[in-house]
Formats: sequence, C-alpha cells, structure tokens
Amino acid sequence: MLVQDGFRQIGDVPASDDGLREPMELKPFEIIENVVAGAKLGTKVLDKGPAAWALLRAVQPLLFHREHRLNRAARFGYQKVGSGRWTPGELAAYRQDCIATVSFFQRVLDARDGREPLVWLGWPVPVEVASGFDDVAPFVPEAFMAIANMVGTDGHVACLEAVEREGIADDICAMDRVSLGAYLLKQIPEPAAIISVAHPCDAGRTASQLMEYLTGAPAYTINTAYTKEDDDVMAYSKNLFEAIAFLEDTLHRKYNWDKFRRGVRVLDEQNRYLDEITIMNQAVPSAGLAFNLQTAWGSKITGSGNPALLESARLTHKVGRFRLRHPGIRRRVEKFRIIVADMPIVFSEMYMWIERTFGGVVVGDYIGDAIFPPIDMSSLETMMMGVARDRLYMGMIKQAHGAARETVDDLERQIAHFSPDCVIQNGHQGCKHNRALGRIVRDVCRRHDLPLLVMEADIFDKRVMSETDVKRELTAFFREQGFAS
Amino acid sequence: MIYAGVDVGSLTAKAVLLRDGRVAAWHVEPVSATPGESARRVLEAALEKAQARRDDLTRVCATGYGRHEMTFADLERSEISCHGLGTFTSNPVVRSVIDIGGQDCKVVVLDDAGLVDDFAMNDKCAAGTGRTLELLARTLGVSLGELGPRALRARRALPVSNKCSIFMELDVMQWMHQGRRAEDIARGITASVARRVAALAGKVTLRPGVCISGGVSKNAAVVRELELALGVRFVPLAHDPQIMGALGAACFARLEHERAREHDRRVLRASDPVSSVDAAATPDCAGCTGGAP
Amino acid sequence: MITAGVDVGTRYVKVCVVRDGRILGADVRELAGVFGDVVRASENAALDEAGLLGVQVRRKAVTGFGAAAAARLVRRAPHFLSREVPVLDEGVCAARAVTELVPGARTVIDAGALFVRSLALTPDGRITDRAVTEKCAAGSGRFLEMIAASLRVPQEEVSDVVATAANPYRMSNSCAVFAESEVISRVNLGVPGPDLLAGILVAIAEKALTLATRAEAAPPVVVVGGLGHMPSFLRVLGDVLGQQVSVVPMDPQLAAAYGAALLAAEPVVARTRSRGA
Amino acid sequence: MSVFSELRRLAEAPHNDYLAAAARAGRPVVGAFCTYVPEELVHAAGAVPYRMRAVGSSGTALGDTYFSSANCSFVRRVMDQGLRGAFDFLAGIVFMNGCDHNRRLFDNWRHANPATGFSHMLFVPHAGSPACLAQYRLELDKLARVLRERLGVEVTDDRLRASIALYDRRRRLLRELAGLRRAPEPPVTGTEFLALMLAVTAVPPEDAVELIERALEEARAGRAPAGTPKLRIFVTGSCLEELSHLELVESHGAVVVADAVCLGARTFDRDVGDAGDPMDALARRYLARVSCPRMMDDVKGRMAYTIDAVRAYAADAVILEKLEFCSMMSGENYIAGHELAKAGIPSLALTRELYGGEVGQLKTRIQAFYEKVGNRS
Repeated sequence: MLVQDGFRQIGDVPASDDGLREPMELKPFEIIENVVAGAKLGTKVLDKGPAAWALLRAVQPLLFHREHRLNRAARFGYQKVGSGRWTPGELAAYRQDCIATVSFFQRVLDARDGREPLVWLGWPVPVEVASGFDDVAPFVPEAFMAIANMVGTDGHVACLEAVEREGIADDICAMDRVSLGAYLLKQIPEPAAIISVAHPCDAGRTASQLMEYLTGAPAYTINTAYTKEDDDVMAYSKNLFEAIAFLEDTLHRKYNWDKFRRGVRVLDEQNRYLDEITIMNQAVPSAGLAFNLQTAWGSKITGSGNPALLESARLTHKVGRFRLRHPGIRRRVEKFRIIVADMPIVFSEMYMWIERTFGGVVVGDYIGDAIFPPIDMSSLETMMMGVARDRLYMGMIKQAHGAARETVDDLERQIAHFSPDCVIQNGHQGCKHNRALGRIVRDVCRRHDLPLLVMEADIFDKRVMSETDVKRELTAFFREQGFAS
Repeated sequence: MIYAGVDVGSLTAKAVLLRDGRVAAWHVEPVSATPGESARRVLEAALEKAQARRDDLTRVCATGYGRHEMTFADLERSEISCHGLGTFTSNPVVRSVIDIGGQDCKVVVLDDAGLVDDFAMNDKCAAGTGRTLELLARTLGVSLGELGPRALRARRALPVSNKCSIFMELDVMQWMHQGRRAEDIARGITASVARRVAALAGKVTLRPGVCISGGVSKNAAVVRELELALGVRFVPLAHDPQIMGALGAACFARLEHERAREHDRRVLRASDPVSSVDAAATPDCAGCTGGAP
Repeated sequence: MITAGVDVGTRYVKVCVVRDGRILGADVRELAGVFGDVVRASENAALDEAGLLGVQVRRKAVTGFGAAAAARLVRRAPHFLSREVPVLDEGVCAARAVTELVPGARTVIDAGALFVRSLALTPDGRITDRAVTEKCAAGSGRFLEMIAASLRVPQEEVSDVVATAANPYRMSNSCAVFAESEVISRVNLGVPGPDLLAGILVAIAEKALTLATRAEAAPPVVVVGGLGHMPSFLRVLGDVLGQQVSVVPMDPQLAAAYGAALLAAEPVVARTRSRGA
Repeated sequence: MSVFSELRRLAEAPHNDYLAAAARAGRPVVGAFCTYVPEELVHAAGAVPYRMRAVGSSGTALGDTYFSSANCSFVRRVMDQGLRGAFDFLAGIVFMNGCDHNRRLFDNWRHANPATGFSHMLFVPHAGSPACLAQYRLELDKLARVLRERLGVEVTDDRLRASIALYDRRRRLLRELAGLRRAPEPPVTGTEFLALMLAVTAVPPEDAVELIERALEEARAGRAPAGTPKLRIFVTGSCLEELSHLELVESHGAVVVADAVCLGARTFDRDVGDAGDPMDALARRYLARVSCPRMMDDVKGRMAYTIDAVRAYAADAVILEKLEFCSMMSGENYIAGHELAKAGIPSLALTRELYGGEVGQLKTRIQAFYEKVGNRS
C-alpha cells in the first residue's frame, strides 16, 4: 500500500527519460507467461537433438559468466538447460520437463481466465490432493521461487521488495516471501481454496497463514508428520484424506480416485528411476546428475504423477547408465567431490560453474539426493500413506522436519554413500532450524575429517549475498583447502 | 510571547524561537558534552540572535534523543511528532513527511491538524540513513556534499545491493577495484539508500503533500531518486529542513500553552460568566492554527 | 629467491618483499584514491625499502578482499618477468606466516578491519577448520575505528586509552551504525570514553571466543591482523579466552602479505583426492 | 516489605531460595520451555516445574557457538546460560517444538549436554482439530512415562488430580489479580505483574499460591503505583521476560492493563477442571486456551481474544511484541495490525532483541505512538 488511489495524479510523477533504473515493474502474470513461452520454446528447440546441443554450447560465452542487462532473461532459461554443459541425452530428458512445465503453468493461466478453480498448496503438501480432481488446477505458490528468475534475478528482488513495502518483516524465508510478493504483484491468480501446512518450518506455516489472510480463501491446515514412523505417517495421510474431503465440499466437485491411482503408479515408477540416478551419482567418478535431480525435485513439487516426468526420469537414467558403462567417453574431470548439505547454492548454475572452474563435482545435496521408499499399491489407504511418505522423503522436508537427527542421519548417510571431499552449507537466512545446526553439522564433518564451508547466503535474495560474493567465497574455500591453486 | 523548541539529536543540537507565529531565530551546532549542556548552549545562541532573554520564553519544548536530559524544558515530545508539526507549520499542505536523519529514517503521516496519524521508523538496521551515505561517500573518497552532484552526473547506477550498510562498503570497494566511474558508483549508493527509504514508506499509507526533511534532504541526488521510487514530487518547505524538529517542538510549546490557557478560561468561565468575553481571542500563531484541538 | 606478497584488504594495502623467509622491505598504506595507483605505490615503496628493482622479484602472490583486481595490476607491472600471479586465500596466507614464525601454533585469530577470523591448525600447520564473523559488523576493527573517530581518539592511542578503562561498557547493539549512536548517547550521559572503547574490544574478543570455540581451537593462540598492534586487545582477548595469547612476532598487519610472499616461493601443490577412489 | 519487592527480587535471578529449599526437601526441579508443557504433569511426578528463562544472562558468546546470528536472542541467551552452568540445579528439561529455534535448542542442548539432567522433547501439534488433540494426548502419555523413568514417580490419576487442583487454584488467583487491573487506577502495573509471573513460575506452586495471595491482599488494600494513567495498554506477542522493557512501555504515563503473552494470560487462562479423565482434561485445556501464534488454525480466536480483552480492560491501544527472527510473530503482527485497525484499535509493532538495548529507538517509537493515540482521543 504505497499511495492512496488517485494520488499519482496529484503527485506529479516526474518523467523517467533520464535512464534511471526504476524499481522493476512487472506486468500482471508476466513471469508465468514468460515461463510458458520459454518452456514451449524449450520443447521445440530441444527436439533438435545434437543441433540444439551445439547451439547451447556456442552461446555459452554470452550467458555463462554473469548476468547483465542484455542476457537477463535468457540467462535463466539457459541455466535451466544446463548452461551448455548438458549432453544431448540430458537435453532430451529435460525436454520432458519442459512439457510438464507447460502443462502445469498453462493450466494456471487457464484458471486465471476462469476455466476452473485454482487451489493453492503449500509446497510440502502432496500435489495429488488437488491434481486428482478432473477440473481443478493445482498451484504451488512456492514453485514461483523457481521461476521468478525468468525476468532476471531482479524478479526475485521485485517480489521481495513488494513484501517489504507491504510491511511484512524480512526474517521469513525468502522462498516464502517471493511467493507472497508474487501474489502482491499480481503474478499468480487468486485461489478458490488453500491447503496449508504446519510443518516442516515456521516460515512455511507463517507464509500459509499470511496467504490465507491476504486472499481470504477457505483453507484447511495439514499437520505434517514430525517423524517418519508409521503412526505419524498414518496421521499425516488421514490429514490428506480430510483435505480432499474439504476440497470436495468447498469446490463442489468429485475427486477422481482412478486418476489418483494412475498418478501414484507413475510417481512410484518415477521414484524407482530417481533412486537409481542417485545411486549412479554415488559412483566414483560420479554420473554427475545432481543438477538433473534438482530439476526433477522442482518438477515433482508441482507435477507429481505427470507421465512426462516419468519419461524425463527414464531418459536421465539412460544417460547415467551410459556414462557408467563408458567412463572413457565422458571426458569430464572430477578433481574433487562436493556435498551441499543444504538447498542448492543460491544461483542454480553454480554447480556448472564449480565444475567448469575447479573441476569439483557436486555429487549430492538435499534435493539432488532422491531415495524414496516404494509405495504399497494394495489399497487407497496404503497409496495415500505412500504419497505422504514420498513427501517426507523429499529433499528439504526430509531434513527440516522433526529433530536434528533427521538432518544428521541424512548427512552421515550421504557422506558414507557419496564419498565427498568437502561439504558446503549455504545457510539460507530464513531457515531458522538449519542456521541453528551449525555446530552439529560441523561436528559431523569434523568426525569424518571433511572440510566444511558455511556461507551466509540467502536462497533467492541476492541482496544478502550476490553471485559474485558467493563465487568469491567458494573460490577462497577451495584454495584454502588446496582443491584449487 | 516567545516559544522555544530544542532538538538535541545524536550529532547536532538545534533551537528555534517562535514569536508571533513566525520563526524569530534559530541556531544549529554540533552536540557537545552532555545533551543538557548542548541544549542550553544552542538555546542561548538562538536567544541572542533574537535579542531576547531566557525570561521572555513562555514555554520550552524538548525533543530528539537528548530530550530527557533537558531539565529546563516545560514539556517534551517525540521527534516524530515534532518533525510532523514542524514541516506542517513550514508548509501547511504537507501531510506526509520523509525524514532521513543521521541514524534513523522516519516516515510520518499527518492529519489535517499537523498531528501524527501514522508513522514508520527504521528498526534494527541503519542501511538507508544519513550515516550510511556518509560512510559510503568516505569509502568512495568523496565528501558527503560531493556525493549528490557526482551521482547526478552518472550514466548508470551500479548496484550497491547488500542489505547491511557496513557490507555495502564492500560492494562499493568492489566497483572501485574494477576501476568503474565514481559517478556511477555514487548513483548506485544514492539509489540504494532511496530504495530502502521507499520500502519503509511502503509500511504506511502516504497522503498527498509529501515533503522531505532531515540532513539528507540537502542531497539532491537522493531526493531525486526518492521522488522516482515513490512516484511523487516533494513539496517545498519554507525553512531549513534541518530545524523541522525544533520548529515542531516550538509549536508544541505554543499549543500546550494555549491548551493550558483554554483550560484556565474554562475554569474561569465556570466560576465567573462575565470573563468569557475575551475567550474568543484569536490564537497568536497564524502558521499552525490547525494544531488546536 | 626474492618473492613479494601483496595483501589488498578492505582498508589497507600491504606489501611484503621477502628473501628466504626474511623480510627485506614492506609497506602498509591506506586504500584511498585510485585503486591501481595505491597498489602500485605500495609495491614501489616496499621495493625501495628493500633496495631492489622490480625485475629482481621472481614471484608474486596476492591475497585479500581486493586480490582478484590486484592480480591484474600486479601481473601487468613493468619489469615483472613471471606472468603467473596466484591469488591466495587470506586465511591460508595468515596461517602460513604463523607457522613460519611460531612453529606449533594451533590457533590463528585474524582480527582485521571487517572480519574476525579464527583458524584451527594441525601441529604441522594444515588448516582443519575455520570460522568467520557473520554479517552485521559490530565487533570488527572497522567498528572500533568508527567509534575511536567519533570519540576523537587517534588510532595509535586507542590501546593506551583502553588501558585506563575502569569498567568496560557492555554494548547492547549488534549493528555497527546503531552501536555508534548508542556510544554517542553514552558519551553524552557521561560514560567515560576509555570504558566505551574497552567495551568494543571486549565485544570483538567475544566474537573471537565464539569463533574459536566453534572451530575447537587449541592453544597456543596467535593473533594476526591490525588489532594485533594493540596490547590492550591482546590482554582482553586473553581474559575472554581464558588462555595466553601472543601476537605474531612481526608487524601483525603484514602477516598475510608475508604469508603470501612465502607461498609464492613454494611450488603450488593442489590437494589430491584423499578418499573414496 | 511489600510482597512486590520480593517478587521483583525473585524475578531477577534464575535461581532462588524456594528452589533451594525444595531441593533440600528432596524435590527435583524440572525445567519447561513453553506454556504447552503441562506443569501439572511435571508436578504430579513429584517435581517442581520451572519455567525456563534467560534472566541474568550476560551475553550470547557461548550460545553463538551453536546458533547463528539469524536465530532468536532468547534461545541464544538460554543456551549461553546453560553452557555457563546457570541451570545445573535442574534434574531435567522438557523442551517443546514451539518454533524452529526452540526445536533446535533441544538438539543443541543434547549435543552440548550440560549438567541439567534429562532432556525430553514434547511434540505438540500445530492445530486444535480432534486428530491433533488425540495426538497431543498420546504425547502427554509419553511425557508421563519419561518422568516416571527419570524421577521414579508414577503419575497416578489421583496425584494428577491433586496437581490440577493446585494449578487451577493458582490460575484462579492469577485471574483474580489480573482482573483487578480493570480498575481506572490499576493496583498493579504491567511490570509488577510480569515480575510476579516470572516469580511464580520459578518457585514450587505451593509457595506460588501463597505469594499471589499476599499480592492480592496488598492490591485489594488499595495501592495505585501508577496513579491515574493517561493511556491503558494491552500487550500481546510471545516471549517477553524483560522487566526493563515493560518499564519502557509503561513510561510516558502509560500502564499495561492486560496481555496475551506466554508469561501472562496464556498461563492462567481457562481451568483444567476436575471432571473426567484428568489426562484428557489436561490435553483439552492446553489446546483450547488462548493460543500461541504457533497454532495455525486459530488466528481468528487470537484476534477475538485481543479485541475482547481490549474492550474489557478499557485499553486504549495494543502493543505487538516480537523478538527479532520470530517468523511466526512476523506473520501474526501483520494480520493483527490490520485486524485491530479494522476494529478501530491503534496498535504498534515493536521488534526487539531479548535484553537487546536500543532503548533510544524504542523510546522514540513508543512515545510517538502514545502521542498519536493521544491525538485521536
């Protein structure tokens, strides 16, 4: 609420023809429209196989090193397709993600135009809760954080600034503030209902509460499980049934249980591929697919159960298998192996940069480590428990919920399986629980004699630590530890 | 009748004397020794300029960080109220004040009487204040006064985006190390401070008639950036923007005096109906009539 | 072999010219004005002191916040034959200087302008752990400088002034700019200047304590960086850490530059993969 | 000597003579972190429940070795105190997943392992639905089992009923005392009331009841420490234990007449009662009383409570207290600010660090707010 209505006329707005950079102005739905356009383009271009690969390699100098005025929008899309480091096989797999992206966001735009009701789901809510309806568009506001770069990294800052202007404190996780800001800037459509979550983190639950308040939409709160034990998962899955019943009542629509069953089958099959991809990353040298798993994580949050994602996982799996069978063909160097014990490092292309600059390979992170228990298909109840468990094993939720043991066990397991040479934690600002684990994580690393870098970056707020700063800190660390000269 | 307002901030002390609704004299000097001592000195200096004596003062109002130490004051008001009423007195169309001082930044929204209706103030972080500009100007190797003119000659704004003012210095240094133009860095600094202030302003609903006060209002570049960021053009003030707090305090001294007199009259009227004849006497200050309840 | 180390910090440029571990010439100067000119002038001053010509310096290394930018300059310096100028991490350089001069040191506390850094070393000088102050800069040398300036105490007198403090004032603010206004208001309320400055030293020492505890630092503790100049700081730090601390036996501000010069003479050995193969 | 001076003395130190006496009598002291940990249960296991606090903390230097600068000052200070041995008199601590900071306080505490006996985490659901109530009830059973194992005392229904009766009595007395603050000249200031709450949550409840009775007696005798205040303030928020901060709020002629903070209404609102299964009753009371912003589905309830209390206590304005980095209060304050404005109640959101200073800034903010409220009336 910056100015009252009609104020701008009185205020005599000065002309801005002097080249001053004004606060970024976003047209309503600009970002989603760009994403849909970009993903459609991706679907077309990536179809060209080796030609697409050659093209992406050729433009690397323009888009790889830093963001500037000219490459602002294109750079993000470029990072998404692997910054020119991906092989044709990986590009073919990502094409499937593009297809899923188009279907997800196109539906959101359709819902905006009134074709069907839109339901907001907090990101730890299984998307199945809404996607099982035939005529309800699911939307995960936090997915917005993954795409706001579509207009350059200022897109995130624009959303964050909108939230700051609204007078909401900036100590909530930037991921949630970006989605709130996107709503305030009219980048995402109004919901017909909201499904919130109470766990795994305070920021998520606070953001849900604010969204319920701002939109005034009817809401149901899911009390996510604290532990992965059967009792807790059972209680959690009961919450999911209740959430579906709540949506049926609120939206006056019937849930299509057949669609649910189909989706869960696809999910389970996709999970099997993801498991194996994760295991291939554990090989020495690694299959180097952590970034691909990151992509899969993002796609799964929004489009779990989409057959295109299954296809994507299958093709990625194929790439991994090829690499492991023909280690000679892959000329990638793997000087040292890194585990990122947190969200991926601030800017998504950082893995590619590390690999290119230092020969270090990120073999796993909270997201790029996807091992899921199989789903029992025998009844709706067991399937729902499987869906609930699937979420509990998803990166970030897996580590953030419950006690520190969840994080420590996970890190211990990663260290045992991925044989890393160092650990990096980017410590995003709003993540209170993770920021409180410094000593514990340090002690784990110390026990394994692994160097640890703790950064003070924020996942999407480049004002906390810019890309340059992150690169500087990583460089210093690699030098200090003798990984680079 | 003379009313005095004394504003002792963290860096400077200011005094304003109000006679017949006009600013009779004012004085500004750096804070010295204790706030009480500074206040006394600055008040004496203003009295000297107005050729008046201490006994001529009807009422004295204190404001600023040092307000609690001024034992001689008859009343005290917060800087926020004083800045509001001061700017309102200086230009009666003012309804919103953006005050960027040394350590803090305030946005005050006024009612039609010049009293505070709503306000926002920077908390925990000092980025977006005069001190930040000063620190960054020093890093850049220019004086604070020179920062504005430099920024106005810029071709573009180099982002100085870190959230902490101390670490904004690192951003500035980085640009310097790369040999970028000082003008463009200066513009980056002013733009960044302006954005902070605009974010703060977003916490309240501004009313038309926005003005800017405080030391930073003398920095043309920041003022320009702020106008852009807020989408408004600031209304001018009749007095030096630095003395708004003290001026407001003086107006509060006057208001308080009138309230007391009104109260006495009412008491008097109740006991002696005849004396109510002079109750219609006009207030002696034309500038801030709106302040009366 | 004659080597040079250039440390471009946030406030000062430091240059050290070294032969076989011995300092031949050095220079420290404030980073004001055109960056390139300051770095070059500093380099020349150190060479002059050493009585050497630029061409005699076989290898150079740079470190510090401005290292990347400085590397370009240093590389282009006339008469410098080797075009290789490694950019080194400050921590590594500081640790190298300490292991050279204080063999067996286990903890290095680097108290510089903006950051306080704590490094844990193995007995043979390898860095095992490090911790750096988090953002929000109260408790840094820069902050001490700001406050000393507003109290009108020259930098070189701070240590003596602090020694006269009877009752260190406990800072309640973590933001340097607000802490500054807190200090000013305390001055106005009659809290003596020495107590305030001593309070800041305690705040810095407490940061160092936090960092050293985090990095599980063992004695002996060696201090480098600008604050090492201050006997008062060493005393306060010793009290807070509850153990003897010593300053590196050289100009502590030059330590990183010295370490860089030492490392420049050594062949670069990249760490090889140690596990999992 | 006025009982209020004694209460103040008790409020300002982490340990006191009452606890020492209890220890001599062989009663263990068990710390508890949140108002969602039922003190009755701890008491019924033969222990003295002790509300954890950062009172007397000297800084965060040691706490910061575990927590980062993005964690709240309460947990950093409590951790620091714990590492310095301030809580070594405890036989155990019941932690609670109040928020992410508190959740990790438990983990860090166990990792550091100071000499404070056992550590147990009570998981409390974030909503009040029947499913959540059932879950909470199971968690209480689990806590009773842990207490039995650690303290060797079986929590029987009879013991629990006795404890509930005692705590209900303490609640009634506290409500009565709080109710006196409705008077135009409140006999107890907000600071005094907070000191009383800090004191009575740090002594055995038997002694607490006696202390409150003495305070009531004195209050009824017609004391009016604040005189006639110009402004009556309602305070809401979460963690608030600094007497100095409330003194600041009560400067400039204001007095705090009611609150909805942990060490306030949330402690004494609503009795458990003696009907039915005592454990069920306990679970119901703790999930149904004035909720903390951590509870997700009760924003409306909290807003209604605040607005009702403002009317009942004739408060002129509301101060929303938040500790820096408390995400929950960030959201809550935004909603509360808007809802209160709709109800025509002026409010001010204050963000501070626990024992964090910045007095000058806060003072200006508070005074300007009072002036603003004054302008309206």
